[in-house]
Amino acid sequence: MAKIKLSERKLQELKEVCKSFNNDKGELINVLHKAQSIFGYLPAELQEVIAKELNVSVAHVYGVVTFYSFFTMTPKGQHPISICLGTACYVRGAEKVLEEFRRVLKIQVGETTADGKFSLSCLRCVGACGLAPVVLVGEKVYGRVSPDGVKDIVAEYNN
Amino acid sequence: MEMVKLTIDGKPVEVENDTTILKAAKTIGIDIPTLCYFQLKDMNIENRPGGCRICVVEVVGRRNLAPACSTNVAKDMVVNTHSIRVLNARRTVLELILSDHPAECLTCAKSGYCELQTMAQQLGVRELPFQGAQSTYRKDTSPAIIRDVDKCIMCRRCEMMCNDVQTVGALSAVNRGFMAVVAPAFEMNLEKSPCTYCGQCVSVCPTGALTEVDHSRNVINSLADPTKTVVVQTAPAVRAALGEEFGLAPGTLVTGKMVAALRRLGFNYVFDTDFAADLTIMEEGSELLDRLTRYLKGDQSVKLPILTSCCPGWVNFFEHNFPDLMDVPSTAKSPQQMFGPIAKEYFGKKLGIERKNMIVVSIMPCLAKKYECQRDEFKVNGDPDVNFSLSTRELAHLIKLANIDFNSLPDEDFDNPLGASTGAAAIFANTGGVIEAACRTAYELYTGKKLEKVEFDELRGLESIRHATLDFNGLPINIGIAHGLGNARKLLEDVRAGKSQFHAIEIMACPGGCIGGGGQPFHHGDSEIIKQRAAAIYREDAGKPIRKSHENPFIIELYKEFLGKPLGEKSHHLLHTHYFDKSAGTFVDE
Amino acid sequence: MAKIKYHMLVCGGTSCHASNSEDILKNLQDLIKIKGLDTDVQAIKTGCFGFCDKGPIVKMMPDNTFYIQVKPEDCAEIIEEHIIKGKKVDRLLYQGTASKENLSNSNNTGPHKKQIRIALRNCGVINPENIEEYIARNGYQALGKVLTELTPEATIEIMKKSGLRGRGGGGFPTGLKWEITRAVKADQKYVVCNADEGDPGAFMDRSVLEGDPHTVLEAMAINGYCTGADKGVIYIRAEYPLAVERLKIAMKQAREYGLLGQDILGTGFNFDIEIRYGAGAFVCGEETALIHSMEGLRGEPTVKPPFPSESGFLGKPTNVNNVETYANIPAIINKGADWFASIGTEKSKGTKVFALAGKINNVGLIEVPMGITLREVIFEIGGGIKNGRTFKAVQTGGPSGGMLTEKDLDTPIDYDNLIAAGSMMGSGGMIVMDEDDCMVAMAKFYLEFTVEESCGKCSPCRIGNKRLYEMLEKVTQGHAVMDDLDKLRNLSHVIKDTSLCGLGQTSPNPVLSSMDNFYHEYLEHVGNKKCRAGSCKSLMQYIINAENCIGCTLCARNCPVDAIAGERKQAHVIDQEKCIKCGACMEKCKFNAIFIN
Amino acid sequence: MEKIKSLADLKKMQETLRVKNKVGEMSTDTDSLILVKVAMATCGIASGAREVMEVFIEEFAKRNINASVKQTGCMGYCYAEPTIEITKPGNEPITFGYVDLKKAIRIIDKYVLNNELVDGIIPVNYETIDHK
Repeated sequence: MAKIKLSERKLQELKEVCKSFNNDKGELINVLHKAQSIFGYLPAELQEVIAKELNVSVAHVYGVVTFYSFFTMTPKGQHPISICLGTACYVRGAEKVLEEFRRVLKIQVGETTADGKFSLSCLRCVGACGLAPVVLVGEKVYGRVSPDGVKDIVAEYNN
Repeated sequence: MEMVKLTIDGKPVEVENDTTILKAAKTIGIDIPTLCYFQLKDMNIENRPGGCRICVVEVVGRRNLAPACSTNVAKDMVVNTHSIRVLNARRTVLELILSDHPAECLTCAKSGYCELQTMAQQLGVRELPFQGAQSTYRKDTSPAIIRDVDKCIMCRRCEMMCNDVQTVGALSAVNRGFMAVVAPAFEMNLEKSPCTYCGQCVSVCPTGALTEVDHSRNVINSLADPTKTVVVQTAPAVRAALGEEFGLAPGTLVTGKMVAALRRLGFNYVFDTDFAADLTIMEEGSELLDRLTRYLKGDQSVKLPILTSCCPGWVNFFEHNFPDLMDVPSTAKSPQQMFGPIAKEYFGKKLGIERKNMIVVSIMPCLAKKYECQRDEFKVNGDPDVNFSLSTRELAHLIKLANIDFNSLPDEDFDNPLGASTGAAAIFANTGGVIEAACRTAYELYTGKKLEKVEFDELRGLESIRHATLDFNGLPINIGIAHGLGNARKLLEDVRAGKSQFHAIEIMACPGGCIGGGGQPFHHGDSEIIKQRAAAIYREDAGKPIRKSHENPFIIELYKEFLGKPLGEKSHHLLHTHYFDKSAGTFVDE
Repeated sequence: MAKIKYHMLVCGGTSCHASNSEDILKNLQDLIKIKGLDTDVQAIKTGCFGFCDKGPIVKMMPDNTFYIQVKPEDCAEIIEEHIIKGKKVDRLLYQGTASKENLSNSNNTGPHKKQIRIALRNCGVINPENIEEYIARNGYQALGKVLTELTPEATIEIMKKSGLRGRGGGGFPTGLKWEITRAVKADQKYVVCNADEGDPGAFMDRSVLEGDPHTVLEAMAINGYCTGADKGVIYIRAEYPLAVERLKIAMKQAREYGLLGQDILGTGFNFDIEIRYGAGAFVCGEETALIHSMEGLRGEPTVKPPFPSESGFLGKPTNVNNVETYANIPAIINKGADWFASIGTEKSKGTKVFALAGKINNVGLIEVPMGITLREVIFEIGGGIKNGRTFKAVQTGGPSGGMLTEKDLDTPIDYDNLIAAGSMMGSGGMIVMDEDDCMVAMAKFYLEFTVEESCGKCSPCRIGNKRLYEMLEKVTQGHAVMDDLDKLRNLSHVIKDTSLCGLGQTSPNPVLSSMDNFYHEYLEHVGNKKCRAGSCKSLMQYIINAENCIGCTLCARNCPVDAIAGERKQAHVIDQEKCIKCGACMEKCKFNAIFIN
Repeated sequence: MEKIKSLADLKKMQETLRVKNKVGEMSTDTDSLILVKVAMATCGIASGAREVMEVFIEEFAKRNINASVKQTGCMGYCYAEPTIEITKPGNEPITFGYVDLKKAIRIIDKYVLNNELVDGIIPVNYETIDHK
């Protein structure tokens, strides 16, 4: 692992966050949420800082980070694409949509395209089952997506 | 406490109501098998995650099976520990565990000592019905410990030891589900973690997931090299436990047989770390007295309490966690590391053996010693003062390898001069022993009086943190003792906060002291074994003609002939060390 | 302003459509035009009324007359009598409970509605971001009532009498749970709202939080009063940003109005709430795992006892209830235990919210009284199966539940009946499947979920579910042997019997219930290497019909794995060993020569 | 905001609000305004409810229609999102499904202004407990 340099300004922001939680180790998950929203992901260097701020072991922080699927240690693409694989979406063909995304973007789930534009992930139910199958690009929800519609969605962000 | 009556396997039993089914069953001779469950009674150590599900039993009226290790008894409970349903479930669960475990028993370092292997045998597993993916991970070899966590069964004992008992925080459960495993942060190497190499994780691991780095092959090679003079030193705790490896009762002292075996293995000189322990007392005891006298005279620059520094796990711990207190511990090297330069610079020179032609091997109850002897500050032009450190277990293995029938060996004596020792050195193996040895000497040197009774009973025992006030001729000396790093942390935090009342503190990283070290024969959670070893050590002390370090004639001779005086220039150079701030340690390469 | 006087609403739901509602609409529209009524009367198609067994339905507005089982030929009579003469057509009227004589005059607005909204009473009604709308709808009156008029014991008594059971899935009596927590003595207690709705295909709790956040806050305060806690924590999925946002607004407003905080309503009762976030771990729906997660730890469950009521959040007695459970509580306090207990079945009182999804027409959030049948839910409220396909199964209880089939359609839904039928209530996901869904693949889908969500602490769940999944994969790929089916069943039972927490204790349910109900499908996969639903890819075969193939080589050139061989102008053949079933050949073939076996 | 000090105060406040807001109840006051509720739960927003709500606000302003537009939670008709409910003075509330921007305009033209219904009406198929 090569060391990456974390932005001083963001680090300062993170330390403020920890302080706002009284540097209480019980708030680790809240702190990780905030950290991920500041940095976009949770690189090892960042976890070391958090461990120090909350006075817990780095192993503990890493243990928590790897337990929860919401936390990620790899930077997401500029437009993170998430395909819902909840039951409602599954029975309405979400797998085929996922397959099409893999084909179009030429990446696997959990990967980011070489140009850093897109990353692909799966999630379980955003609760928009009425629109199944559902795809999220960033915060935007696309409902009733068919494999044919995949190219159009990607194209929307490719310009 | 209220008593409840229940029935287990048709037998009535009456126990206190907060008893687990497992313990209740034990009282009437029913041994429910367990795997993740682990307990060191009297030391407040218990691992009860209820995770392996091997100990499940049927409780009449309950929907599902109950884990005996973590289900309390209840009034009129009817328990069946070996119904068809239980046996099927228990075997299936074990088959599942085995289906995600490499079937490498023949070549596994833990073969013969593995609790999973024993369980498979006990439950009569004869085939592996479940095939499928196995969870595999990167192997990791650190200076002392090998992690092969493909063999991890998630019993969580190591995690409990590393965090709850030792508060080291090198290990944590990581990932989730099938890929869940215990690992350092980022699944990086232990070497990059705050691991102290105390080895307690290894000593409780039921399988071959955590084992020590084996140096016995290096030792065999050295012994076979005619150009080398191979010198061995044996730590005090080894003689009280080595016999266990050869079927002898725990607490059997095998000092003489051990010496005989080492000689048969081909070591040129069989010396004793006990000698170096006596030397440690001279240096550390003098340092204590020096600091104490200056402190009493009002010298503001003096730091008290003084902390013992014999234990390398403990040294690693404070380098990682208390770098701000680095001037508090004694600067005296550990006995292993005092022995090295004395062997090479004094004994070797005396015999005209060139440094590069002398190999010093240590036999230790400890895994941190493997790391300690590789530290750069203990090398001269790259040549370590102590070349290899073997654990008690590795020595047993070496003896077996050399076809030596250990139990029929005659008792033999250590070689001189570095084999002579006192009772004070022997008790270094037990928690409280180092400080007791130091006090025997410090008292006599400080007061100028002879001790009427050399045993300081108030310093003995297995309580996690102990303290005692000794009367040094009207001067009350407050002594603190902690074994287990979690307990040490508590004392250190008091020191950091300026609240510590102690003049001197002894710390040993392992529960029970070196007798419970990470390199000792596996006790499998039987704390009685540790108690027997401790008793044996005190017997060794009591049987010695000389019981105070400063009376060891060879030590006196050493100072006269070579070192000069304790804390002198030569001592400073050869027998004292300094510490490093490792708190900034990072997993990420620069 | 209002020009049209009469509206005729014609049900356009699938089942009404199937019985000629389209013709009815056309007839009505034609008649309106012919009679020159088109400036006053309008006939229009609507969505499903949810009374499909009484369809086709025509509803007259504004007088709310409800005509059932209308035939196209009835249209003239309706126009003539009802519109022109102002007389209702008695023979088509929905009778309901009214007597025959009074039928014309009764104000009956149609069949009794299948849904009753208690937990969802404010959803879609009030602006969730405005506390005043909640207050206008009796908001915080229940809290006011318990604080000023009732002791905690008396309130717990009401809860017990109401028969409310935990809506998170377990169905533990809520009042009893409160009583147990109340009985524990401690300097600090907590009440927790479990909003970690993780069942894939369930969104009941999200809807409540997004539509009526105050009801949860009010109920938590009541819970705090009853159990002796002055702190509440809402544990919510981070995947629900809108619900979080609305909760935060609600909490802020409640504090401003003095309905949270110190000395609530001048009664001296203090209570406040904070939010903790989940981070994507289904197992955290389990109480002990949830509590560990709130403490900043890995969300691993621990052996119970001790129960959270003795030792929960930060080691203090903690009462955990789920969102929907809370949403019922103010209504129970306001309207009384007897009222609530009058709804539902003997052992399951009140209503249940379901997220109806899958192959069903009216995907949606519904709240129905306990005791309603699956048939009513699926074929009336849900409007039947999508695209006119055949119902095959409905999955309730998410990954912990099971498949219910045709034979269970008339079983009244309640906690105990669903368990008896081999499934469970769960949190309320209800996924409808049709003949295109392979039951083995569905079981595999759920197991994949469980494998991903297992925390890894206990061996049966960590390894057992993985092995179950692998065996199911073998079945769907056609590699399994009969012996595997026995292994599958035995392993399922052992996992249920030995797992540490609810996740593992229920995870084999989809396997067992699909084996119980659709064993023939398993047999077909194993014995005949056939998937009747056509959804198991490995068992599909693309075959070239030599009759139709002209040997144009287009398919061979488009096959990504070179699995197609054949000379130009001669029939081609697909090598089944090489074929990866991508379907590219079939897509390209211009001669319909390639078919799926 | 002054804190509510007692249950009596809360009840008093409720009475005032009930009249002021006529929340969710059929309007009997023919002079009062038209109420448009837009279901704005996750599904609704994902299907474009926010944009639909904006259209209503803009159009009502542009055309000087005395109406109030507000957001509310899930109405339960996930299959027909975005959904809105319109209560015209003296009329029962009517729920419209599949409301896109075009349809929103049509609803205003037809129903709001001319009392003419448009396709996609969803009959309310549940009862909500009485709050009196």
